[in-house]
Amino acid sequence: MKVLYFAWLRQKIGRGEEAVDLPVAVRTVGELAAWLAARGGGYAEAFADVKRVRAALNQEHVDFAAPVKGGDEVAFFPPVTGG
Amino acid sequence: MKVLYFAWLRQKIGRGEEAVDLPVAVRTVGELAAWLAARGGGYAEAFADVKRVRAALNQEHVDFAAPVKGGDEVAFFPPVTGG
Amino acid sequence: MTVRVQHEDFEPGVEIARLQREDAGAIVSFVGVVRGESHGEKLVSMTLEHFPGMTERELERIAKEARSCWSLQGVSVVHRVGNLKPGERIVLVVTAAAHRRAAFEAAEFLMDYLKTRAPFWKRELRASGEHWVEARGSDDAAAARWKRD
Amino acid sequence: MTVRVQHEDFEPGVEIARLQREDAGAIVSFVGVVRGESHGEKLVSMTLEHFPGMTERELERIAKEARSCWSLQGVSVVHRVGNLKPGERIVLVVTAAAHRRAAFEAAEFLMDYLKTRAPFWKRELRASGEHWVEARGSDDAAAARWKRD
Repeated sequence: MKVLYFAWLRQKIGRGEEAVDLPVAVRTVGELAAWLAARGGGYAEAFADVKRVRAALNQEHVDFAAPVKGGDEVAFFPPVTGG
Repeated sequence: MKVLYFAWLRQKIGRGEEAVDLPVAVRTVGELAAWLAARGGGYAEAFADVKRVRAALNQEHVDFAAPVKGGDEVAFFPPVTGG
Repeated sequence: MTVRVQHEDFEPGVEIARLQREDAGAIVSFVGVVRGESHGEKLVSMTLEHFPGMTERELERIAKEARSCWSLQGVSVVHRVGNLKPGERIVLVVTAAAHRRAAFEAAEFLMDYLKTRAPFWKRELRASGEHWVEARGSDDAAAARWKRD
Repeated sequence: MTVRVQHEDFEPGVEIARLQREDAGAIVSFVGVVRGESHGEKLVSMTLEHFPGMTERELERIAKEARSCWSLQGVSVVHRVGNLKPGERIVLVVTAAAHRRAAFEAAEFLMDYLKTRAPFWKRELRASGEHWVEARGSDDAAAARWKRD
């Protein structure tokens, strides 16, 4: 699975994207966030306040209950501020 | 006093403006309209349905109850259709 | 604040750029275009008559009213008169404000008031002949919704 | 329907003229401009990051939604990314419709949705350093008012 980070999540984690081998225990976007946060360091910082994090699954906005599977593209980012 | 006509009032009356010696009996815009209508012909046609006629006194919208005096400029026209 | 009545065409991009400033984050414009059809007939052309002098004063009054109701950094109103063909620009309103809601509301207010208070009259030339355009009740209703009680 | 994400500037007049047609009597545009101040500090510059691919898809979804809610003859959305200075144009929305109310409402809807759904993020460089812009609750509220129950 491909995981993308934008804005200050990207800065804290120190990269914009990475390939992740999805563990069987991770079935939702929220579980993926928790699993990434458990890596500590910048990941823990990025996901420290999960209320400030939004997600997209295959380029569509989803909430953290959305199911994920291998081959999906998941993006994490702050609330958008364009316009 | 100067009286102006616009749009189809101007066409029916056959002129865009004229100087009028205000009779003492005419004290309001409405009385001026009635007095002009009494001339018959195009004037009678122009003021036949007074609900379709609007007025401006010295370039400000007014209703037919507005008082007029010598030296005023009164304009008669249909509801506006710009924009 | 700019108010102009003119025969010649105007450039929306130029008028928008005039109001572009660092303290105006939002610029809204409205461009009115002569439509090609009226009352189910093809429109040949449209002639706009106005009341010189009162028109400019009335447009200024309306623009001042918008500035008193919303916090605006700029307002421009340009209205053409004379003979216009389908597809031609006829009227332009531009509003600039710090935030978008004020700019949108003020532009809509200006158009609603312009349509019910500015002394312009349209005469259409259609296949069936010349017709003065009748005022629409929907325009009065649109203007009335801005009235405070 | 046009949706573009680009580094270079755009010309509002050109984009408006693209939607000018005989059957679209009303063209509304919104231009967003980088303001010179933020949080009481002078803004040096602003950098816009986005999610390539998803941005375009999201803008297209929002534009389609506008077309399903209002009868529109045309919709254009242009959004810049990269580094921008105060006073520079950042976003453009243009809507064309037969009547002005639809054009105004659709343009405001597009801006409200763009601000809450399109994946753009602003980073400001101010005297005190770099700051990511925080999303505003007022933008969520603005978008929510279009929701049908």
